[in-house]
Amino acid sequence: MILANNITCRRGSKIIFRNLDFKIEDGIATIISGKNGSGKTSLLRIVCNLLVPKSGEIIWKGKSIYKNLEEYYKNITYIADNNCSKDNLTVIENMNFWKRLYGSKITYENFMKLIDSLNLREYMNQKVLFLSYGQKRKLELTRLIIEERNIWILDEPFLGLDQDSINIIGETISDHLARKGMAIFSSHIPVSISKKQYIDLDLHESN
Amino acid sequence: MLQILYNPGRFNDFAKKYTNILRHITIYLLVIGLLYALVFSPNDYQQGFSVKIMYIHVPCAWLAMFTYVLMTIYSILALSFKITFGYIFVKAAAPIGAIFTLICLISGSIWGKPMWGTWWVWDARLTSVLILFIFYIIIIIIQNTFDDLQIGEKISSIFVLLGSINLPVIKYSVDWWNTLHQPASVSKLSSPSIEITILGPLIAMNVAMTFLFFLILFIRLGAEINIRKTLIKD
Amino acid sequence: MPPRIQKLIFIVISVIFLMISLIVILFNIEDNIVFFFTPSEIIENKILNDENIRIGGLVKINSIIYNEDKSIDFIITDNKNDISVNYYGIIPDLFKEGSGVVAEGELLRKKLNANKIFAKHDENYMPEGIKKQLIETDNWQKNYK
Amino acid sequence: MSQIKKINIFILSIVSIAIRDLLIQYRKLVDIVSLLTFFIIVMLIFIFSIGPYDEKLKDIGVSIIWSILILSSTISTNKSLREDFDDGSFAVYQFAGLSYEFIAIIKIITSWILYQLPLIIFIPLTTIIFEMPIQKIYMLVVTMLIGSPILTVFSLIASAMMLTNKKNLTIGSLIILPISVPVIIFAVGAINADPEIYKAQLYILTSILLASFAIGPWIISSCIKISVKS
Repeated sequence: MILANNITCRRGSKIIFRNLDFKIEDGIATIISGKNGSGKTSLLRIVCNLLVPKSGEIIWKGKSIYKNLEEYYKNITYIADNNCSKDNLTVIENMNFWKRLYGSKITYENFMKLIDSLNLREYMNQKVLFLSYGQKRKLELTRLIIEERNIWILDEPFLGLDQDSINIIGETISDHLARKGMAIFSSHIPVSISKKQYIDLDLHESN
Repeated sequence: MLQILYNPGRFNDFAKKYTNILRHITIYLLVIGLLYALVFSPNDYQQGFSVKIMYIHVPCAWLAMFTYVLMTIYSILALSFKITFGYIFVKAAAPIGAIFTLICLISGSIWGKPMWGTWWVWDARLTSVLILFIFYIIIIIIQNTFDDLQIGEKISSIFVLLGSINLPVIKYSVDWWNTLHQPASVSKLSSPSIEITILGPLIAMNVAMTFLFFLILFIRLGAEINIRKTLIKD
Repeated sequence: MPPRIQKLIFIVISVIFLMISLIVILFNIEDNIVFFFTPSEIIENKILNDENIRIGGLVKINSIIYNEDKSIDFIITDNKNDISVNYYGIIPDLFKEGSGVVAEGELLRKKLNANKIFAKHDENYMPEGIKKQLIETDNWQKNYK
Repeated sequence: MSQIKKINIFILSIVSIAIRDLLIQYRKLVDIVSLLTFFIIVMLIFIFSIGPYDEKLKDIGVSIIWSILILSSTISTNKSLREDFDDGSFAVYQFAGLSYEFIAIIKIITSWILYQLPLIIFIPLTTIIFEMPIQKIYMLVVTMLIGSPILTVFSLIASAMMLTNKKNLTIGSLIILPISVPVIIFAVGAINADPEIYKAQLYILTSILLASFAIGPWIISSCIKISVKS
């Protein structure tokens, strides 16, 4: 369980949101909604300590994450709004890189199943450069499975995906939650996840 | 009391109270120092009247180094203890240091032409001071490049630390290598190799210029703090 | 490996590297960047001919000869060895017998054809009046380093 | 046992970054070719600005080669850090449990292999143009082997400092050039020096190398941290 305690975020000279409290529980998806510029990305970056809030702290396993960063990092998968796959490598090379980087124990069958389920098999040896936006996004989302982490932090995961893929990712997240995992993501697109809670940043706007 | 040195608010109160007094002291000291140096001090046995360039050159050289030393200290404070005043200090001090270094280079050049017979030589002291000047300029450029103020000040402080390697090189260049530039005269406190009638005005000018430095610094620091206050109303 | 241990290893390695480099620099720095050579260095290293070299030392007393073609001859000394110099051009103010000088030019058979001379003054400053007094009281001594 | 396993995973992940970087650049060999072409063209400009038949060329050939080496290091190394920053790869490395200091070291090694090693192999061939004696060519290669990693570290420092700055790209090279001054002094000094004193200069060059390896990764990593956490 992750607790966010009284978080205030400032970008430049503007306070984006003030005194935000929320709780991310195991098995319940936390969906952040809000207008453009309401601080969805900032909030996600604060949760994974890529941005330091002006005040407040994130508490994980009863301790502030700043006191236990190494352990905390080892539980996070963060998928940003841009793709970190390299254009000049093929799909399979990118996935293999992530697998080695994270020391993942994923089996070969599971690996192939993952590729199949996202309809990426025929592009497997294609350079990422030639993939469409949706396909690149799907490739990025394979990191959820490859990295085998407990806390999923996703920034607009469904943007640019077709309905089938959205359903598949939704199911994947549901499965993850069923295994006592945590997921927090921002999205405009409704997803079929049974257990979910919303954080509406528009309600916390400053002024 | 010590908070004046790192707390922007306390410093601002302090500066408001004493800047005016500092201004008066500086003017008196400068007038006294300049009169003493230019009118009442004797000519040198070797250099004649040209020795008077020293009264500008030496204080500027000292302040060029001193400013960088202070900037280095404040950069360390800012980066390792998250003291924002350090960044403000570096931002305020860099142009002052640059100007003093420039005056030092130019006056040295004017002094060198009649004495050494050349405007400029590439000996270790002159080169390292020129590099100091370039460092100052780059620090100012870095501070003004970034859209994000906070990144700019952090990166420039890191660069200040990187450039501080140059300081011992400047200081010891005349001792390590045989340079055209003469070794330091004043720092040998036990027996300075300057006669008292020349040393006196030199020290007077040094003190006066140091006060001038602090005066400009206080004004710039106050302005910088005010800019940040209006930028971040919170 | 946790990042804390990574960092620790790293700090140790960095400090060792820094120490080694500092020691090496301090031991070697004086043999380097030289603005000029002294006459002894020239003679001991048997540099007899060099196209572009700077030699520094003191102008030997009573060695300056003003030639008819407006060039001057003088001898640079470090009190052990001498190098004679021929120079044509503007002479800096401080160029006097017994004072420091650096001459730049072509070294030919232990004779320097200088195309530039720099006067090098020492770190001593003294009012003119006092010098006169010292000379009058016979306390004036030129110290050759 | 588990400790050894952990170290194995750690080494594997570090090596995988290095291999991936090399692979990406291998697919874009044209970058390296353009670097070498830049080298030749600048050399031609130098030669014709002095005059191709001037006797001076023999003496200053080394200086020309070294200055182009520094100039080319200002244009080449920007990419590897910037690409990783722009697509958010640094966060991925961070959550894989790697500290930025090690990433900095990997980047130093890979960009040295990618951008300096080709030059070191290539440059001795170009010395034919200057008709250098074999002793000088040998010294040139030695100083380049010692000096080019320093340039790599410096250029990575500059590009790490400039990660969030996307407008004014010349500042990166402004940062590299003044701190490269000692490198060129001692490198060219060692090549041109008399046999008795060239060793001292090589020692100093080596100790600058050690110092830059000691300080460089810290500066690079702290700059990356500052840029990522914004």
